[in-house]
Amino acid sequence: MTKIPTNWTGRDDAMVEQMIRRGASRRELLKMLMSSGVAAAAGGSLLMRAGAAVAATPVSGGSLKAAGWSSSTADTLDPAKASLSTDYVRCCAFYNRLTFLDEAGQVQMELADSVASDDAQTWEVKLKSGVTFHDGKTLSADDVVFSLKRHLDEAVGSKVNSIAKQMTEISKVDDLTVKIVLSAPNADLPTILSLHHFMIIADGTTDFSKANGTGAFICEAFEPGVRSVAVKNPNYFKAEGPYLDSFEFFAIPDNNARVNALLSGDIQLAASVNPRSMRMLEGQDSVMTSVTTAGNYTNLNIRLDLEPGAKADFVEGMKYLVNREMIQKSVLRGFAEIGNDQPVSAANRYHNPNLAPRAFDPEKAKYHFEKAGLLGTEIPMVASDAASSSVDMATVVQQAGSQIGMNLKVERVPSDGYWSNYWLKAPVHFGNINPRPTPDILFSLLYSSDAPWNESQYKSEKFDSMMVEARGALDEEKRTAMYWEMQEMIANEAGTIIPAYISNVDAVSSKLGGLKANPLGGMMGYAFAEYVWLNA
Amino acid sequence: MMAEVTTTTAKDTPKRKGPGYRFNWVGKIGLAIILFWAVVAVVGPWLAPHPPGEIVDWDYFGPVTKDFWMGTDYLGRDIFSRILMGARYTVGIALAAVTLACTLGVILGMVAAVAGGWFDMILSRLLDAFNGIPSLLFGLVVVAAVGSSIPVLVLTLAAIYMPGAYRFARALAVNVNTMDFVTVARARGEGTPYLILREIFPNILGPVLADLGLRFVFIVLVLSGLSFLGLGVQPPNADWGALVRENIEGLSLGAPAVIFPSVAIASLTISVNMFIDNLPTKIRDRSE
Amino acid sequence: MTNPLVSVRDLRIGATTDAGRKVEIIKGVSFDIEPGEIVALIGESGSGKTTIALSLMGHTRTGCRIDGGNIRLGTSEITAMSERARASVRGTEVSYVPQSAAAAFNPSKRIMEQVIEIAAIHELMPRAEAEKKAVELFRALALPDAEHIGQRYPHQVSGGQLQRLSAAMALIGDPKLVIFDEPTTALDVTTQIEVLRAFKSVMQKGGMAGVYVSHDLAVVAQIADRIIVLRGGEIQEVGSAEQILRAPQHPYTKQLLAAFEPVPHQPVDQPVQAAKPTPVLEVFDLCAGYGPMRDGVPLAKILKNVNFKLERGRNLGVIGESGSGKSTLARAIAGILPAYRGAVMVDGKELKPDLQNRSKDDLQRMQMVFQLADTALNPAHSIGSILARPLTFYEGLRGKAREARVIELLDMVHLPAALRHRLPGELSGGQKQRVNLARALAASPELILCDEITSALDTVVAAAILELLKELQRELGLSYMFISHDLSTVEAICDDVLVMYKGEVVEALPAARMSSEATHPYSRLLISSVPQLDTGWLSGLEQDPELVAQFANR
Amino acid sequence: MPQSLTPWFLVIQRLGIALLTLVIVSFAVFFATELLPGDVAEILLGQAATPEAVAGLREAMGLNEPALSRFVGWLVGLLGGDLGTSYVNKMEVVELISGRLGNSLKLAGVTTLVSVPIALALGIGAAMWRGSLFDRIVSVLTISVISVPEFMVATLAVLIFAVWLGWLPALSYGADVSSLSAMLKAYAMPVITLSFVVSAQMIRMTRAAVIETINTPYVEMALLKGASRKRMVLGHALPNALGPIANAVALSLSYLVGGVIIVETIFNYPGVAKLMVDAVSTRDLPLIQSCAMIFCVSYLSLITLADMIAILSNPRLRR
Repeated sequence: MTKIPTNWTGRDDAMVEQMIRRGASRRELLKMLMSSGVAAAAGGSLLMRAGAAVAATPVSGGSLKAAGWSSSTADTLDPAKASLSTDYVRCCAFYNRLTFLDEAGQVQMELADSVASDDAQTWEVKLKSGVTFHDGKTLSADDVVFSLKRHLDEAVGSKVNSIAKQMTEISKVDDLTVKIVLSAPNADLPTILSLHHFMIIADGTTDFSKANGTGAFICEAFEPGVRSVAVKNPNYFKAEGPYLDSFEFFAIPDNNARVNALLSGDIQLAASVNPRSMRMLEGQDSVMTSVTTAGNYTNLNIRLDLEPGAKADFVEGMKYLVNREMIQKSVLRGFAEIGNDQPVSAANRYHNPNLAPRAFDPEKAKYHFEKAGLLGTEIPMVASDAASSSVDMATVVQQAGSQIGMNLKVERVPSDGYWSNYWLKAPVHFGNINPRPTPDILFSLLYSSDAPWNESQYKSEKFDSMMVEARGALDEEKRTAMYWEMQEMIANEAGTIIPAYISNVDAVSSKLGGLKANPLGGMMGYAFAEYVWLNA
Repeated sequence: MMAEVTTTTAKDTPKRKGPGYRFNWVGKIGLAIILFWAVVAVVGPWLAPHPPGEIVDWDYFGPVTKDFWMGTDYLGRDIFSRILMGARYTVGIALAAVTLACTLGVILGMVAAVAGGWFDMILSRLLDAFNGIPSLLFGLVVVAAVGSSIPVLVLTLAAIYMPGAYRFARALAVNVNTMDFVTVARARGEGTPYLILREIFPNILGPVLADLGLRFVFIVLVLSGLSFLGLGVQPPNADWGALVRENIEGLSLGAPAVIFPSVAIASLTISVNMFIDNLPTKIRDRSE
Repeated sequence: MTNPLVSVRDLRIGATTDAGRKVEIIKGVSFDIEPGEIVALIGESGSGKTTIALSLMGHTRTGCRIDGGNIRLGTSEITAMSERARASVRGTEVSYVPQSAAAAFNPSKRIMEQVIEIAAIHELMPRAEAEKKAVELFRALALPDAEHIGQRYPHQVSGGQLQRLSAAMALIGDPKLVIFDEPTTALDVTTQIEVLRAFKSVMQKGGMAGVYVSHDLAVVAQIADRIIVLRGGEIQEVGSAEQILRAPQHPYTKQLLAAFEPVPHQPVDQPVQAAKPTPVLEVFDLCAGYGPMRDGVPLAKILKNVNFKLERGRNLGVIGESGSGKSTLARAIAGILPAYRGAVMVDGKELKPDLQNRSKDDLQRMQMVFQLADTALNPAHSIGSILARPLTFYEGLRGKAREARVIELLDMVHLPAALRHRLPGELSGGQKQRVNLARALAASPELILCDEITSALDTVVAAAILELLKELQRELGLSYMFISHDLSTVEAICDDVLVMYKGEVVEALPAARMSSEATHPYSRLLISSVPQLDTGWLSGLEQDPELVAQFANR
Repeated sequence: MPQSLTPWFLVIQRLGIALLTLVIVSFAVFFATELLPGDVAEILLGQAATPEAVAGLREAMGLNEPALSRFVGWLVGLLGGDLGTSYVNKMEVVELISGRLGNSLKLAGVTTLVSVPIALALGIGAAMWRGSLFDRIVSVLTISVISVPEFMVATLAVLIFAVWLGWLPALSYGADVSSLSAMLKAYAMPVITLSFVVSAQMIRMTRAAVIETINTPYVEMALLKGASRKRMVLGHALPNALGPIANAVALSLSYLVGGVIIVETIFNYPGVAKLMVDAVSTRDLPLIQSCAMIFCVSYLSLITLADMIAILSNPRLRR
């Protein structure tokens, strides 16, 4: 468990800031924190201007206004369809999951009392008793069965349909017990159930114009693309929280406008602030920032089944050509950790720290390109604002290429339709992957031979079999070793270049207390509403 | 920006100095700035001290220094170089779009004025209907459909401004068309192409040129508005509007990265306005 | 000896031309006006007559300013006053009757509002009183329905009425001096008489002094006590009306008077190819109109069953007042406005109604010359290229041959060859009209349709154009169809005359015997309404009021 | 003028043309949307758009019907006053739009109330004292405003009034509107920004239109009657310049409904422009269509209104 140390002072705070500004790497920063007696936060999280967090006595009451970065008429209260941060925030406020991940990435029980299995294939979920929905109905196994089975129905359009497919049987045992049988052993099921999409809704719900959940807040108003207003649930089943009487959530897509709204005091939380705005926030007593490095990354994908990626030397060259330090320092303004071309970030307990990032070496890159016979050929790199920072990253790579006579052309394409038209399709393109709680989800989603999002068309039988084996392995040490090896395989063999794990920076009013980082994403893994309070 | 702009060039200067096509000093300053940017657009890439995409400074939103004359941008790239490169795109795209829009609009407008009848009616209605769609939204749809490249930009901008040019040219051409010299030519048996090119066109050229200038200004601004929506030239290059847009976070810091591109845009648009408002009346009002 | 009401001493007015040059347009003019006296300023365009008249109100048009001299009106020194002080004099001491009342009335306000505006501006009297006074003036000006005409909008009354209403507008403030700026020029002759009469009687009753600006000696003769002849911003001659008309001293005055003398037309000797008996132009039951077509008939029918015949080498005059359809006739014949019924035959060959369907040959045979020389020449082309185009178009001439022919054409209309390099804007009105003629001649036509080609020109210049037409006819054996509202012009050049009224030909007769033989009442009215160079003509004129009521366009 | 061409005939003719235009636009918008890559099912699923998932969702949403029949269905519904149901969130389009449209109209209304009187006053003033210092200052100001990108004006306004001075809220929507002063505050920023943007054009056009009528003989006549400059301009020139001024105002105002996307984005104001942008990015056809119709209707009705003002202000056309 991570705790912000009580001897944390404003001076340390300033020192951290200073270091970040000078471009200190994440690692250096952590080293410094260690040396000063601070345990590194498991999620790599850190509250800047941490003074406010010290007075950690929750205060009840008050009304919070928070702004996310995207919202549209596609906003939904249906957890299965949730796709934007806005949706997650709302779902976390109105519903509950069976399990959730804490700041350290450990599975904690929420609606479930226990999630247990002997063989990692047949699972039994025991529910807490006496939990009620907003409409007064008591939570039962039927609700859980309904909520989970929905994901298997294609007409629902669930985002986690492919993950849910492994649940071959979901059945009610008794009023408070549900049995889940998997197609193959998977020790990660408790973690999988903490995904935002697996929120529990009342049996038979089809109308999502209102939210009827068990959550800490009751939905008072919901206007898609505009805002939602929530009031405190007086019958919330948890002993602690929520502290806020009400909170309003909406999106201000323009970064600058979001920051300005925070600075002018119109909102108390501005999610996901562009690091470019940091200088605006510096020296403002009324705001502080919460930085989370959860494992979100923007990566450069080179398809191995198409030219030019079919030439191994091209892929190798590109790995040397990506100036990770410049991407981390200039593009991401230091709010990132340098990545080592594999998807499991330091926030994850299975992260392989021995795998060193590839050093920027244009000469080696040139050697490989020459060997591939591609020096001077125009090669388009497809980037888009849809994959955050990808355009700037592409510029950095393009610039490095032009120094050695490699003609890489940045092709910026519209955000709209990027995921269906370019991502996974173009020979060289950028992608953006949100943090996933387990290596298994990442691997099976992105790197197994039949992965739906196999970004570089990486195919390895050895990798596939290791994945299945690790999934069912209940021996933690063996599992870790296998995951480390698989990370190495990805870094060296796949065509996905992951230059950095991007930190999420939320800017909040200094009156806001209780905000901590979470490996599931910014804003406390989107679940901040029930944990935060407003100091007077 | 405006969905539709029917430009009535105000007659500010009843007095003209000197005979013939001479400008007053305000017009001269305007012309000088326009020419300056035109030259920069052509030779800019050779003047730029750095490639537009090169990150030259670890710092961002850097101040004006002797190495970076206009500071650095959000990535630490040299703004001076980027503005020099951007001139080519801003001036070039706006010029191409305005030329295309006006050429097409003027030709169609003249044909509609001469042909009259249902051709005129249908074309006017169609373009009117098109005018009803806000231009930025139109731009947005285009981005969504075909992405962003220079030809797409030019065509989109031209499409946005063509109906206005059409309307303007048609109104002028209708006036000229009723003049006796056109009737004389028609009575002589001349065909439509002759009427349009030889009789009408020379007499609407002056106001059309003035209109072209004003449209140019709006196109420069809409171009910057489109970059707000993500339709712009491909990185690492950027037009001035995009430079303002991508560095707008620097505004509150007073970063030169946002101020200089804004000044560049304003200097171009204001000078075009100055130039047009002070055009010798001989050119502006020849058909009146 | 009483002091004159107005005295103008050494008035100099300068202007800045479009090109920025400064020129003096009034070069030291001095004259007096006694109280109650009507003085006419007469001259051709550019003589400065309107400029002088406006300067009496302290007003100069854009680009002009008073450079020297002084103007005294009553006790006020106009030239020394501030703009605000001048405004207080305008309307009360001196007022203005504009050339075109139609343009000078604000189209969006009721007439009464505008007539009594002077009283409102200067707070002369309460509104009710002002309206009462206006109605009295309407009566005095012989306006119909004097009680209610003020409630109408300007577009709802006729031009002649509007002109009289503008006089009421000027008189409402009981000024000491009224300036009439060509107030009848835009009117038809039959209307002009009534307006002149009304002006004359109110001026006499009110005992006001007046300045009457005009280019028309015959009109001026009816109303002015004294005439000042102007040319190029200088006074040529001053004298009583009687003296100027009977015994002009200055050669320029004599020239002006000479231009008024009717020159009887000598029919051209029967042309050489008289063997061909077919008339050059023949029109049967021609009907034409404007507006959307319904059942093959346009909404607004203008021409109704016009028939006539024009023999080769002869000239046909078409006279009528505004709205008579005479210009429409020319357009229908030329095919610009396709006739919807009837036939046009040239040289015995029937032409298609629409010019698009006529052959080049048909088009070439018949050419048209328009009234306004300014708008008939493309301002963007040089004279040379304007004349060259028909040569290329009809005859395929190019290069040297074409150039030679252009020079020849210019010579035919008595213009120097060097003129071909100029733009139309640099030519005078007379020169432009000659170029227009030359362009028609370039097609080597047999027939030229002349639509009011002398109406916009000064009398002397117009006379010269008529001379030229006759000369060309003698040399080239042309036929003219000559459209005009001016009887004397038609008499001067035509063999036969058609009198048109409301789209119909009411009478056709030989030009020479028009005055004596016209039988149709409208023809008679028209003929009797033409002002004569005789100071007593208007007072002596008697017209049948019923006839006037039936036909005059008032 | 022939009897049948009365103003009513003109009005009816204009309305008919407007209706026809609407149909053309809806048709064009429909097929433009069809041409866009991706459909609502793919977009909704985003990264999760596997072929099977997309096919399933498409089937569920009824997207497999032919495009034309969907268009006709929508058009028929429209005639019956039914704008259809949003593909994306199954809500009635009417419900989605009504609130947003109200917001847009509120913003447009307040901006109109502020900008039109100011713009007309400045334009007329500049024309009245043509060539004076006032005229020149107005000219320089309008040119400057025209020359600055809108998002720049908006961002600067936020920085100055909300962040630095703290006088006004940075966001308009959802702000406290319980009292009049609070409401004025809430609307101040977008209204200031939009007023800047739309006024410049109106000022220029008004000035040009008035100057044109000042050069007519009837205004000279008023001068010769001894009228003051004020009387000449306000009493004589202005009534006749109403037509062109109304046209300029209509064009500027039509921008306020659909063209304010940048202002809506920066001030987080939920209006129809943003709704349309959302609709386009999710390919939500019924919503796109309905928004496009709204823009078109507002544009056409403003233009038609301007035409009618021109007709009514001209006694020659009015009867």
